Amino acid sequence: MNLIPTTLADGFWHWLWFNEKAKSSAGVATIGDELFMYIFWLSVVWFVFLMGLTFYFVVKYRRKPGQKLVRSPAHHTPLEIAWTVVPTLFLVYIFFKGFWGYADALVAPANAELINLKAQKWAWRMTYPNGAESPLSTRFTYTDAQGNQLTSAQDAPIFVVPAGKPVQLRMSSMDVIHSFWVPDFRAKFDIFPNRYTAYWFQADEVGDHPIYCAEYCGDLHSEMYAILRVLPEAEYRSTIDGWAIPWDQGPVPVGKVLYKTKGCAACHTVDGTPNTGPTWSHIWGEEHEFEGGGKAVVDANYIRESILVPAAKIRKGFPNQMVSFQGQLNDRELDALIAYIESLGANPPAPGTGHSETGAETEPAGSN
Amino acid sequence: MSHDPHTHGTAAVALDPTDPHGATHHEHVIIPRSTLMNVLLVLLFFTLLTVGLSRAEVWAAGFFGIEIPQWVNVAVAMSIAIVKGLLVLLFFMQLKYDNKLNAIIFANCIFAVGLFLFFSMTDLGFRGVVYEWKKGEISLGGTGGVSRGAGDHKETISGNVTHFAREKYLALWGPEKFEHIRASVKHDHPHGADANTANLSRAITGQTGALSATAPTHSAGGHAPSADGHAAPAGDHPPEAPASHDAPKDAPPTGGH
Amino acid sequence: MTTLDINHGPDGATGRPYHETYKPASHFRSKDEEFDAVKIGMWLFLATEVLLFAGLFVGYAIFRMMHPEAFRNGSHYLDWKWGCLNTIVLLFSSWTIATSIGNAQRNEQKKLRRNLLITVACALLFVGIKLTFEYMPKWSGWFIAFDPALSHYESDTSALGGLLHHVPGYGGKRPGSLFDYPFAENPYEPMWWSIYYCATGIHATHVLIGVGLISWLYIRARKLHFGPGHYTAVEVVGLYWHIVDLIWIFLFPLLYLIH
Amino acid sequence: MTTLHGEIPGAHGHEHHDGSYLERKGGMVSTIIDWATTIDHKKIGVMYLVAVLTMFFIGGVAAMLIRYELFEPVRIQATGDNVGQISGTALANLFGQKDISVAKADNIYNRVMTLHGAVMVFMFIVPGIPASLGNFLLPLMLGAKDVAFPRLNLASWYVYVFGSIFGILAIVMGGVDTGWTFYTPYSSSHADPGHWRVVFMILAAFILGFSSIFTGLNFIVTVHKLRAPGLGWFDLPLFVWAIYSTSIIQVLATPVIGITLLLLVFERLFHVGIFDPALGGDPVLFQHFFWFYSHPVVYVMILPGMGIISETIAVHSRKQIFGYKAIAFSSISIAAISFLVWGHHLFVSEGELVATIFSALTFLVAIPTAVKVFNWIGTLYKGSIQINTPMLYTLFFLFTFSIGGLTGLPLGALATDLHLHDSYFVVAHFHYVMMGGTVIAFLAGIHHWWPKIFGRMYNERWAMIACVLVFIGFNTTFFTQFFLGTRGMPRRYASYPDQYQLLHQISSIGAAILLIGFLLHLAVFIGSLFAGKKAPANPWGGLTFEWEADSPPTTHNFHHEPLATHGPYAFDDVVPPHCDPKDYPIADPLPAGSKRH
Repeated sequence: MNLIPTTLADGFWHWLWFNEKAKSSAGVATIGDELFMYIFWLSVVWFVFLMGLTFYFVVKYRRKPGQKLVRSPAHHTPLEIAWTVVPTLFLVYIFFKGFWGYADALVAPANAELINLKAQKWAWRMTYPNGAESPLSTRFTYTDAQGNQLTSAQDAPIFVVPAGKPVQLRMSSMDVIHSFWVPDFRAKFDIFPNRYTAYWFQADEVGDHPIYCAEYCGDLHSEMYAILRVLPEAEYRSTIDGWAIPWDQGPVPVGKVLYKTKGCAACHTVDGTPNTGPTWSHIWGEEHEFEGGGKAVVDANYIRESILVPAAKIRKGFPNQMVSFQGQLNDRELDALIAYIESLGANPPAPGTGHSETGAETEPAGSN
Repeated sequence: MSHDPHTHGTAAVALDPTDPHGATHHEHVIIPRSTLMNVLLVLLFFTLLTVGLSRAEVWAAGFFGIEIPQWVNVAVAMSIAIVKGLLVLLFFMQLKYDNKLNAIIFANCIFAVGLFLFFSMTDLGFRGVVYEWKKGEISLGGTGGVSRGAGDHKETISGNVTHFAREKYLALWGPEKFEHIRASVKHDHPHGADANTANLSRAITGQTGALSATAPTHSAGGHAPSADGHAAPAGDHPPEAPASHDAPKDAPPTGGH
Repeated sequence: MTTLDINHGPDGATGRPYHETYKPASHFRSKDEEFDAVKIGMWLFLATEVLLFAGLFVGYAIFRMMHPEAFRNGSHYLDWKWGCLNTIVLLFSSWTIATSIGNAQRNEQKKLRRNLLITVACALLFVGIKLTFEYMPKWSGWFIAFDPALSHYESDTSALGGLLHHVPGYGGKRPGSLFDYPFAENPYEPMWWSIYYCATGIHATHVLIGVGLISWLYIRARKLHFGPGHYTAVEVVGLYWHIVDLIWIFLFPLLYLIH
Repeated sequence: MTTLHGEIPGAHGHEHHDGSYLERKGGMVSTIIDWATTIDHKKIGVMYLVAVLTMFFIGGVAAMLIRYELFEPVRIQATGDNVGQISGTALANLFGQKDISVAKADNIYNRVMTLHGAVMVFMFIVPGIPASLGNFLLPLMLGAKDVAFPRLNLASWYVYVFGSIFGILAIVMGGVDTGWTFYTPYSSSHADPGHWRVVFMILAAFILGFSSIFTGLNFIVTVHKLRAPGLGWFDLPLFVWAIYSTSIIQVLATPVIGITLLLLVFERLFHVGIFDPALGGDPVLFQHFFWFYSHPVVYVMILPGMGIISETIAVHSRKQIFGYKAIAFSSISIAAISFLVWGHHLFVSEGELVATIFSALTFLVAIPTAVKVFNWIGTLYKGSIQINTPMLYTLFFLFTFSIGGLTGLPLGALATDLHLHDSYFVVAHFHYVMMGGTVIAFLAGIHHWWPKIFGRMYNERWAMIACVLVFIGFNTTFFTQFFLGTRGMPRRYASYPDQYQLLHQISSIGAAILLIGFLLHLAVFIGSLFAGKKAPANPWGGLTFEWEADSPPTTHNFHHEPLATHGPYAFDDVVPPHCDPKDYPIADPLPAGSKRH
């Protein structure tokens, strides 16, 4: 059903507003774009008519000195009824069309691929049906006028989804409200810490689509990017199978995977640079001082507590930004992460490990 | 406080200068003492009635095991409160005798309260229209600990605060003393709080249980379900196993369900 | 109450009391018009009061709907006898202040003063009961020695020469993260206490403001400011006091009676 | 034309023969004390005008800082001389914060963004027109000597200043990064934990609410009780209708934000958990509480603007307003419907059922709004239209407000809103309504009543040049943001991907033009105060009561209590007070026996 001629709904005018066509074939995208262009042209017609009339009146009836006023009716009931009823009819239509697209956005087709999405300050995590999570990430790169390479400030995770198949996301947050928005799919829904919300789309073409957080969530709100990569379904399957957690290889490789997939990498480095949180490199056995006094040696218990109750011991110089991972990680996963941190080297570093070349630790090596 | 309506020879329109828009004010009413006293007596009667009905219900439930649906309870108590409120408004606050405008103002305000209540409740009460699981709540304590107190008394709460308090006193008193104090505080409670503890709780539907039932359960790692992934509807049973209650109930499907 | 009595007439200049010589503010056409205007203004203010409490009622309704068992448990922790007594106290004070308007209209100065004093006393009694018999034990576990409920429990320590007794395991029924009661049966019970303390606390604050206003009326009544010619302040403070009562008429069953 | 308004002998025994309200009473100190303790609605109105324009300046500086930051996105150098260095952090550099992390740089932007929102909404645009122009004009238009409760009026100003000081204190203490909407749980548990400034900012909004309630309550009673003899409800100027509707909203909606913010303060200080999901509360409940106030308050912002336009368009085209009753009732119905539509701010967070209901109700509010626009344009028909600054701003309003209204349609429709929600499209839409509507109407009103308020004319030529600059600057700044939004730029972003840079830069350039326009206006106003021509009592030929008073009015407003003998817009039949019939020729008398409209 075309509301308006294709020439007005597509081509230049569509490019002007949206740059690209919607990349999802879900109803909210198709109906939404169609409705938007319809409202746009409706508005243009009204606006041009009203402003034209205004301009005409202002020119025609401009004040001439000494000219007597001309009487004209101060109201005109049929006219007033007409300009109340006619817009109402348009509005009723717009409402129903909008509701139609919305209703479509609410209910995913039964064969949808179900993926869990978690948002936290300031990272995204998708958990695939097989339990795998994406280890991929990238930075957007740009070239400035001087030819220098620039990058975006944070690593953006890359998530894969199958092409030509509806995908439903079950979304929840670990801290504050976020909002999942893929402009190419023309829809967003908020993500809450106390309940699940849903989102579905169907991307038919292979390609990359940026994900933004649309609900203000703090410092790095504007850096909370991710990329949604649409792959052919077979490739999607083999990719997520390849990401499955390597439980059979012992705790350290598992910990390394979890480090990337559970969002640790957003705040903690493994190369010695301090980030939002302290680095993990060569902290094993180190003595940490805490905000408000007290110190402790980094061991399995300390790490475990810091993951589950981050607010309990806050390391000096790193104001607490971390959320609790209680319920997000089970015991095996915690053990794997602890083993991984231990594998990153003890403090003081054993000679020849080569992990501390940046030397950016807040405390001098060998302070204890 | 009446006025002599007098006309003005000079002005073209006959206007009462003290009330140019006509009769917006009224005679000052002196409400008879007997009326006020009767209203007070009726109000006291309704207070005792609503308390009596409430007691009767508790008694009926405890003695005969008659469970009156909660909406009846709410409807009765609220109807009595509305009658009492109307009496206060009409007589004590003199709306019955007063400028109608005041009644209109108050009616509008009640209407606004109604809108507020209606739409907020419609939203929070109808979250599960499309998917049942959208209605459920993910566990409390999900955002990583709140601190309270200062200095030596500083405590960081992880998980649900009720379980935190229970754990704290269990550790402080030891299980024996804990049970003793519990019995002394709760058993002799003047209201018989434990009358039918078994029916106090209602599973909050649509939690992780429902989620994992519909989510594919294929687990690549094949690791065994762990204790902290156990989905425990809040308060379904007394928290003998605190560990299961501390666990937030929104572990992702991979978490071993 | 800055709006009242714009024009303080020549108090006692002619030896006559203020209420007889009272003149309205110059922008009003008559005393009646001023009286009407002040009353409309007061009703508008009462509307804002009702809408302020509406937030608490909506919060109550929604959390009760979402966690009925927590609210049911919470309601059991309250003693309906204290609630009922406080309701009666407030209703009675509402009656005394309603009567005091009639006293002013009939120029019964002595009765007017007496009724105002009784109203203040009732208001203080209300807050006193709330603080000593309801808030204090629930918040901290400390009972006052003559609290009848104390006989049900085993106290472990006393303070202030036996005036206060502490019952272990009774206190800690506090809102939100302050919750420290070990025997909660539902994880949402702190939410009940949040609603309870916010609603009754804000209501009690209004009662205390009422104490201030009615005391002000009493002081003015002693100076013979009110009588048949002028009693606007008694009327509007009375309205305020009734709305405080009205809010309690709804809070009482919601908090104490619905199981 | 004194013959057209009679007087009632005996209603007020004495005549006031006092001077202008602006007359200085003695030296500097006693003048200041006189102003600080005044209960004259005109002085309070002027004090409010100064206060809100100061806040507009502070909020405007923040807006400029926002556009300055967004000229360039935040990036990290990967090659070249300064590997690892952050570029595009204009604000951080401006505040002397070098070599900081991206998080810290973004944080500065977030604080400036919150500052802009909170100051503009709570301290400028909500009190803006009603408290300044409304306070000054409402009693004059009613033919009254003052508002019903003059001391409450003064109290409201002090409460406003007190609340604003709290807000400024929060800013001085380091600012707040919650966004002006204070959404939980971010505001309650995550923003600056342990710091008092967030509490101060919340308290500021809470206290400002009282000021708003006092003003609204006062105006309602004033309109009911203090109308001049003969002035019936349908003889009221439409500005009065608008202010009256506004006041209803202020009284009925503001207490809800009061309790919301109070609970939010409890939430922050004691973690009571009503809005914090960590303790079992619900963050969407906070949004319901917040928008129950904040949506109606949108109409507190725009309705007085509509009232001003109804006045200026009638006076400057010397035309009976078209469809007086339709405009009056549309004000009231907008006030009523405004309580039914708050849920459209929650389309992406609330349940499906209410979202649908709210979407349907949202379209209702479009109808009275559209009716008003048609009526204004209808008023121009066969008028005698004079182009001066107030009229230019009125036409400017019709232009931008229509765009603002029409772009509300895709936001009210559910399917399109899912894409546009929380994007720059929303930012552009509400700036077209709030700024293109309210601020522009405010400017129209200030110019229209400037001679009445200060007794001086302003420089018409320079004011019109400034108006054109504001028009160009405004549309350049905000029209681009519609495209940013539809193309996927989320709001409240300190940085952005490259594809949005061109549009952001155009927008920032527009903001600079806008700034020049406003500064020019400021210069024109200051020039008028010090060197302006003395204003006649009725420079535009208005018929409402305020034009019968002197310019500036005397302390007691009128020499005699005015009596309404003609409608507020009876230009066809009445020569305006203090005006020469040669300059303001009326229409030929109606043939005998014919009925006036």
